[in-house]
Amino acid sequence: MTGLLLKDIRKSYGAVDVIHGINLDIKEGEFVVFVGPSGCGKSTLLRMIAGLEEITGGDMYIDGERVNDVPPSKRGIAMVFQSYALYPHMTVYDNMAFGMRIAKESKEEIDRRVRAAAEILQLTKYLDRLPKALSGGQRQRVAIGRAICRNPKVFLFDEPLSNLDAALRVATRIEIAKLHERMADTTMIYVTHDQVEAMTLADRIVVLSLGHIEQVGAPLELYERPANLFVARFIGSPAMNVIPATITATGSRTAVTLTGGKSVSLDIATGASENGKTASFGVRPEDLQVTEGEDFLFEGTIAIVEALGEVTLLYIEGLVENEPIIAKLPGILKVGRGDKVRFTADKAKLHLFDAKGHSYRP
Amino acid sequence: MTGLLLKDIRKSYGAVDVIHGINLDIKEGEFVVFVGPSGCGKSTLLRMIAGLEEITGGDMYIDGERVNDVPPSKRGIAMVFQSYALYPHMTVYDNMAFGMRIAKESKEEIDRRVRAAAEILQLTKYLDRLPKALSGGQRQRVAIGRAICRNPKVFLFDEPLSNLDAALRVATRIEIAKLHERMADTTMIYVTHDQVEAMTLADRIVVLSLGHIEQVGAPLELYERPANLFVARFIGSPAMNVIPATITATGSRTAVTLTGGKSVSLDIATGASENGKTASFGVRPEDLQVTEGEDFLFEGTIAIVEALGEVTLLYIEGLVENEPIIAKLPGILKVGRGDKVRFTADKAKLHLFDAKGHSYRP
Amino acid sequence: QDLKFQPGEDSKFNWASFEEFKKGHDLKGQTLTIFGPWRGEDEVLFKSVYAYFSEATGVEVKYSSSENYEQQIVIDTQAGSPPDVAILPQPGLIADLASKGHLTPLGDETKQWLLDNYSAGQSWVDLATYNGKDGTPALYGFPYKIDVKSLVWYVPENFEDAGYEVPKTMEELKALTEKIAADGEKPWCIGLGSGGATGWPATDWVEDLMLRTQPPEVYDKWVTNEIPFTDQAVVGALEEFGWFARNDQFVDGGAAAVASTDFRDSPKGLFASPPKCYLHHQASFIPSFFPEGTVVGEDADFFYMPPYESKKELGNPVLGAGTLAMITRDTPAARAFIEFLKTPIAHEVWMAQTSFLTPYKSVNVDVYGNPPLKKQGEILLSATTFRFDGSDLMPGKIGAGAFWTGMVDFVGGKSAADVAADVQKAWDAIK
Amino acid sequence: MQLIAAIATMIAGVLACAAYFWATNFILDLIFPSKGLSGPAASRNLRITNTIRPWLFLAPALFALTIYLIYPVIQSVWLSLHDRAGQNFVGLRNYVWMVNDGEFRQSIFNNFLWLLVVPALSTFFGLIIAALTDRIWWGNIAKTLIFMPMAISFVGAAVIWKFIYDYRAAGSEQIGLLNALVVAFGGEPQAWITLPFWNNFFLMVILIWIQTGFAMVILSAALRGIPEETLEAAVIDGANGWQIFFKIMVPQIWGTIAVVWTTITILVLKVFDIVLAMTNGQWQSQVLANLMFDWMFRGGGDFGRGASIAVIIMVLVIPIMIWNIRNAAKETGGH
Amino acid sequence: MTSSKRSPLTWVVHLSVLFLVLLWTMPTAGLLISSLRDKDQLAVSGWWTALATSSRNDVARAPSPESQVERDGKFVIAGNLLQGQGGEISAFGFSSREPAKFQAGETAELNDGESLTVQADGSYEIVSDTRMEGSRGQRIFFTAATPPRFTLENYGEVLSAAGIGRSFINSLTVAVPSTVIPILIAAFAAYALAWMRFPGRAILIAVVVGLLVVPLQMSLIPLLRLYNDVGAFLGVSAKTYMGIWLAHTGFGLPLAIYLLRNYMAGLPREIMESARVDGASDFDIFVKIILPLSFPALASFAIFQFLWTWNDLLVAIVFLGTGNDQLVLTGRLVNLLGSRGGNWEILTASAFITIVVPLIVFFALQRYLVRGLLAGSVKGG
Ligand SMILES: Nc1ncnc2c1ncn2[C@@H]1O[C@H](COP(=O)(O)OP(=O)(O)OP(=O)(O)O)[C@@H](O)[C@H]1O
Ligand SMILES: Nc1ncnc2c1ncn2[C@@H]1O[C@H](COP(=O)(O)OP(=O)(O)OP(=O)(O)O)[C@@H](O)[C@H]1O
Ligand SMILES: [Mg+2]
Ligand SMILES: [Mg+2]
Repeated sequence: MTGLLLKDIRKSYGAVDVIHGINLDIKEGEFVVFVGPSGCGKSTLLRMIAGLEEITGGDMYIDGERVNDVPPSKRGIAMVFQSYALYPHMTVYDNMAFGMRIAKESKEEIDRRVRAAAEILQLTKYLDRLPKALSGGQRQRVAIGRAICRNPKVFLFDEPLSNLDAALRVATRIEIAKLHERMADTTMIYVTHDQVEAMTLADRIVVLSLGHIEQVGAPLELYERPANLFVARFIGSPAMNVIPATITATGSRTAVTLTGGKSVSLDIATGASENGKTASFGVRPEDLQVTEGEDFLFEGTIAIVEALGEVTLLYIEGLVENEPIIAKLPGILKVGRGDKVRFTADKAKLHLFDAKGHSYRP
Repeated sequence: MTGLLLKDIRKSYGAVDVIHGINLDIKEGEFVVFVGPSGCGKSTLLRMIAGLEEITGGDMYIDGERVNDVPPSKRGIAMVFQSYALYPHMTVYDNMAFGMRIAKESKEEIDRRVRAAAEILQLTKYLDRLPKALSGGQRQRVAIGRAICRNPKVFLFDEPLSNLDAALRVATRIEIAKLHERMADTTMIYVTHDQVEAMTLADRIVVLSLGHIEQVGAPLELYERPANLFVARFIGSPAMNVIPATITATGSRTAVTLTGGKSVSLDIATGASENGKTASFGVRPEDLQVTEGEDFLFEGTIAIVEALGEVTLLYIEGLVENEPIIAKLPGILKVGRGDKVRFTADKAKLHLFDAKGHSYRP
Repeated sequence: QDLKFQPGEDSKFNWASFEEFKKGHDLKGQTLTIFGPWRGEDEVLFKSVYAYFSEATGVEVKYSSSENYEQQIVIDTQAGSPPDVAILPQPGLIADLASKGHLTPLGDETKQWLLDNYSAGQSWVDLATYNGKDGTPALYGFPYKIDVKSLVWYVPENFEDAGYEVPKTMEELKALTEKIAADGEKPWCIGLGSGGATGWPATDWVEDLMLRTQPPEVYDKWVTNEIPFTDQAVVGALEEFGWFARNDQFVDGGAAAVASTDFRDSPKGLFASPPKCYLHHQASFIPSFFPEGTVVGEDADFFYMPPYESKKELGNPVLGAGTLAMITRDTPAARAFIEFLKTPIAHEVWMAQTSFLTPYKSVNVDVYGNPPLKKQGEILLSATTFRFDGSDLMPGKIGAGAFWTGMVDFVGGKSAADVAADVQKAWDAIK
Repeated sequence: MQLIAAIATMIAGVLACAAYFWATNFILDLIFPSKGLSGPAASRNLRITNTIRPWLFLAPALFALTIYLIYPVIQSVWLSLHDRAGQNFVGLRNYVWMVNDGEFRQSIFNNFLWLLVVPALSTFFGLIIAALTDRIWWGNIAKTLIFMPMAISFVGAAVIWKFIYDYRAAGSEQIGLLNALVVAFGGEPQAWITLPFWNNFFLMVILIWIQTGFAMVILSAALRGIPEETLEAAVIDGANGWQIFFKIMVPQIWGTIAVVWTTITILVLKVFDIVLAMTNGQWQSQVLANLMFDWMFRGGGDFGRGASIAVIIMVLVIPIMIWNIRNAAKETGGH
Repeated sequence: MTSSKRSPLTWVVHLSVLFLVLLWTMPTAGLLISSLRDKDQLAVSGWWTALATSSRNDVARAPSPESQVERDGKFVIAGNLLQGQGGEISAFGFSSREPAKFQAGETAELNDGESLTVQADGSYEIVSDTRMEGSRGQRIFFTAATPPRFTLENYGEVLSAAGIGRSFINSLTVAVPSTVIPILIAAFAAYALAWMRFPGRAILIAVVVGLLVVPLQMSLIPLLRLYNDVGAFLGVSAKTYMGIWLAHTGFGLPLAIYLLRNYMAGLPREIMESARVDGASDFDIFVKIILPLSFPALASFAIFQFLWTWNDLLVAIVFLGTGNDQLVLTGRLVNLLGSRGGNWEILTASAFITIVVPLIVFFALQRYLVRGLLAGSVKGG
């Protein structure tokens, strides 16, 4: 039972309120990922869970015990710091072994665990180096290794992979997933900016914005049924295309007219009172398909083509003010700047939000 | 004329050789991205270009002038440090204004440029804060802002976006692209781990490994025609699937037999001498398609399904030892663990590498 | 400048000498820098004296002093920026300055003046005569302001209460000591503590006892090491001192306390209730360390450290100390100042206040500011032998070093012979 | 009036100093401009300025050091080869004398005692206090109180310790705190500073008492420079206060500890005020610096012998210098 | 670290600090209390006894017989032994041999037919049937329990000394530039030694360390001689403020350079590099980056240097002189002690008067010894 319970947690630095009352229940063994725009308070929240930051208001429970005043070392946590926080005077080996030495593990056990972690993180060559002789990514790996070496009840990761290259990132991500699997009752809390990490690792994702929770849910839930415009746009990259619209018909299906005049009907039920209201119509770039037919959602001129190899991004300007509509199409496309294209999308994958940004989808 | 020329550049820290002779010609106004595994020497190379690290061997020319002994301030560069390197005692504003104040710009000009940069980077609210009161992402943005504010001939960016959230990352990336467009004769050198950044921003990508260059080329070139296995696997995420194979027929088309027995014919010409040699057959996860038919590349049992929303990753184990074959399929798939699936791929998108890892593709 | 006593007003003063001096010297506009040992109250007193010099000559006097005046004068002379006149209490130091050529001889006229006008004049001339840089002896110092050291302090009323009498001979003093001890009291307060100078009060004891057990010639040879420190004469004097100081019954706090008790604190035992001791040997300056409000002559008094009945031939020797003025930079004002010191008024002005004794025969002893001072003055004038503090005459390393240390060792239990040998060894080392 | 003059001179003095640095830099850049110029000319000028500039920065310091310290050192060496008045050359006779002098040997022995004890304890206490006071709200007050001895002049300190070590005979009232305590616990009072050998330690206590404030201030500044995240990481690693202190904080400020240690060691070599005021080297408590002072100034002074002792004091510092060269070299390797 | 506040060991920390503080302040407390005590008591009782009601044996002298009054046919001298200082008398006597022969309230028969009565409150009466004679008053020994008594007289005496204000200003005039100038010079040198590359750097550092050991006393004579020569050459006095500033600068430099260099070498390299890339010259980096970031070290050194120059007497006397116009505060106070030294009541009080300014400086600069000056600048180890 190493669940976490956050009850109306608040934090302010002097007059600056950073966390505005977070309620969250994290079950034992759960893998929770915090995402949110830079500066929304993810690190702060994590540091409060770790006990490094005083809790200005609210209560935090770990294992059913109120821990507001429990020192970090008594909370049974391990943490990877966003700024690494390596011990500059210790070698990589000692950095990783420190926690275990403190815990008076046997020499062999320490050595075994350090070497195992180093192996996973490809640090074996660097075990004798001091942090200052490491590259950014290597430092970050040492920080991860340090956390892995301990056997905590709760793991806290603050952007642990941000400085790693793609291959290593995938490898490390998988290691973390495995770690989680092996230690089924270890709770993990993970801050990341990487969608893939969030989607693949999380049991649940917590979307934060400006110090409060926007939505909590399983990864696909957030992707498929974002509770509001913020989440819709935050999850997925490039962000969901949003087009202002007016509701023209309500009922078990809803019809809207997009700016530009095109009318679309969605598989979403709305009340009659919504009729005539302005709304936001959303469709993800990857849900768009090019069509030649007449049943298109919108039509536009390609402003930019970005070929990434695996996919191609098309930027269509002029439809929504100041913001291009982006389409993400698989493969390498043979279209050019200035081409006029029509887009359509699977009806089930269309989104509609009310004027306040709340999703109409139940 | 602010091109860079690197001639057999070397660097060692004491006995440790870190850069083993880099030759590179960067033209004025070019946008070059360095990618490579963590610790391969990207930062070191960048720091040598900046003049912060002594050059152990070789010559470096900026603008045709040998700059080995020219101090950083005289090289006309701006740099974003991987570790930010903010001035801890100055506010965000002063951090950004520092370089211009040194250059004795007028107060109004400084203010204009700082505010413009802050606007772009969404830092306006934080201009009066000290770095210690900023989040990781905010600090990183300040570091970027500082470089943007100056008007250098060469921009050096060391993983400038690693701590930013997806939305901001896209936005900032676009800003950097715009910046590059606006300042057509400013050379930019950019280190990143993010494939998307590399692909979208670069005129040319330099792939580094263990202190030497693996391949230099335009983004799509690297993606479509990797010179060797290293580049093939490094570019693209998840990495290209590689299956050991034996060449069974040569000529204008080549046939190979994959481990597992399946024979495949590729659109690649090989000499007769290659016949019977072992090779590596490669196919990118995103190039794989599920098929019901008989013309499949391989067949396997799904070990893991990772649904990212936009795409689904299927992990097939047992085909290659110790490494799953990964398929990246668009959308959310209705397949489960244990299902047997067959994969095929566009013939043009298959790769073949010799025993040393060099591509057979010309 | 304010003159303490208006010229011509009090007829006890020798105003004529002042007027005469005034006539002979007009040095208006000149300045005179004097460096001396006096600070605090003493500085005020000295100012009151040189005010008359300024008044008479128009010279502006700049007096300064310093805590580390010994060091200061060495530095200043050595570096070439000495004062015009230096006044110092250490003949050894003056000898050294003279030998390095930093002093100007005062001339035969002054020498003659001293012989003529000072009681025990030859003693003073000898004291102030040193070898110059070229090795020829000359008079370099002018003795001015004397302290008498051969004094024993006591509280008359305590004597009355206990029925003790002031002893007239050393034998009586010893008997009194034994009597007090027999009464279950402690006769003496002795404290040698003085921070870095710890030990010096004991040297006064030894010198006083030397003068009372040996002829002055032996004393003179002793201070120049013509007879070695290990001579029986010296060892004998040490042992005499040991008789007083090394007997737990004779000293307050026992022998062990002697070395560590500060000399400034030790007389306070006389005034304790009940008294911690009845006798204290110390120079004439000591009343400044008596409890506040103590009136000398009333609450406390002194008697002359008596001579041995058995050595009547030695007369009444007096041990003293004093300061000598010397010219460190030869200017008319400096010369004039030495001349000024020859006038009775230069002595009388200070005499009329406190803590000033002079061997100048032609001053009016009635001027002395209080009866005790007068009494001391009389002791000085009636001295058959006057000898300057021997430790001050010895080389600094001995008189302000080995001798002190030796005395500390001595009261700590080391034998007199060993102590004497130690000091002699140190002396040999600097020859 | 003097106040205004004083302030004016003060400002002028300080400004002149600042002006020097500004002006020399300006002039250097004027003579060898690199802005505006391009190509080899600029980089040649740069090389020149880069070789000159360190010396510009160092010049005033080197100047002052030469005049105020190096020149006297040379003088001392010269004097140490001359007689008491510094007039006649005597060769190494002063050194020969010194080696044969019992007091000198005593001083050397005592000095080593001091060197072993004082720097270690001062640094230790300074470190402990700096670390502990950082954790409590009244830390600044505590620091000020512990710093106070540094601010007290030596004369004051001597009086203070007189009131600690004072000895009165057994049976009478002790006015020295130490003896009062000893007596209160049923012991025999002792004349502490007259106990040979042990008195060294009683004198050392005084210097430790004073120098702890020094160590504390310097180490406190260093402790506060430690990146706080490393401490947080250690907290999370489960380290307790002691472990954080000894395994995380101390190693990170090791350089500063070495500096403090060195400084106090050197100070111990120079210590004399305390000895002078308390015992003047009697009761076998002599130390080199006091011995030197003694010979230099007492009774007119023997400059030859005084200087030769000074030379010995300076020679004793050579191992520390070598050690520092090593350290500096190591550091440069890291840069 | 906020977390440590809650640590259960906190009270141990509090107690240990308290213990150390007590240990360290004990001697100073003794000094402070002594400075507030009556000077005669200093030498006879421990300072800590001044804090509690103590029993003391004392002697007082009644007024001389001239002040007797005739009352009811008897001649009476009356007065109070405690003179309004409070306390209670338990015993008294009139002979040094039996100072506590009588209990308070009893009447003692003096030898010459007079009788003495002392009450517990200290009031006494000497009664005689005949007119009393003599010039001296009667000594009365008594044992009294006296409450703590303190006086500011010692401070009054010190502070009212002539020229003390002038000396105060002199001291400041000496101390302030003597603190600022070496810091400025040393900071530049330290920067060069820490962050600039040039041949001979390590040697220079070692030389600085070596110079730390040069005994001040050795330098005085050669320097003063130099000053005299320069003064004579320029036709000015050899003893000027300028001279003493430079002297203090010279003597303080090795430590300043050594401390500052050590601190500066520890600053994160990336910050300097970043500034260099921003186009800053060494001078800019020094002024705009190093100096602000070195505040803790500058402040620490400033505290010490100020302290030394403020408490210094030797250098001031040698290079500034002892005249009234130049005398610094320490010199002035020492002069108060008189030529024989040892007026402890003055010493103790003046020690506290001189301590005030350095403590203010310490307090003022202490807040620059701040934590986390470098926070947020770089990431990594
Ligand atoms: N001072 C040093 N001494 C020895 N080796 C060093 C030193 N600094 C860096 N290295 C090594 O040099 C190699 C290159 O480092 P660099 O920082 O350039 O890597 P990088 O490519 O930027 O990696 P990352 O993507 O992780 O930032 C690394 O293996 C690192 O360990
Ligand atoms: N000491 C401080 N004083 C005032 N505000 C602060 C302080 N520290 C952080 N903040 C603010 O608190 C907010 C939350 O910071 P936090 O570090 O938790 O962000 P984050 O979500 O981790 O961002 P990032 O993804 O950029 O790391 C930020 O806006 C930051 O500016
Ligand atoms: Mg963060
Ligand atoms: Mg890097």
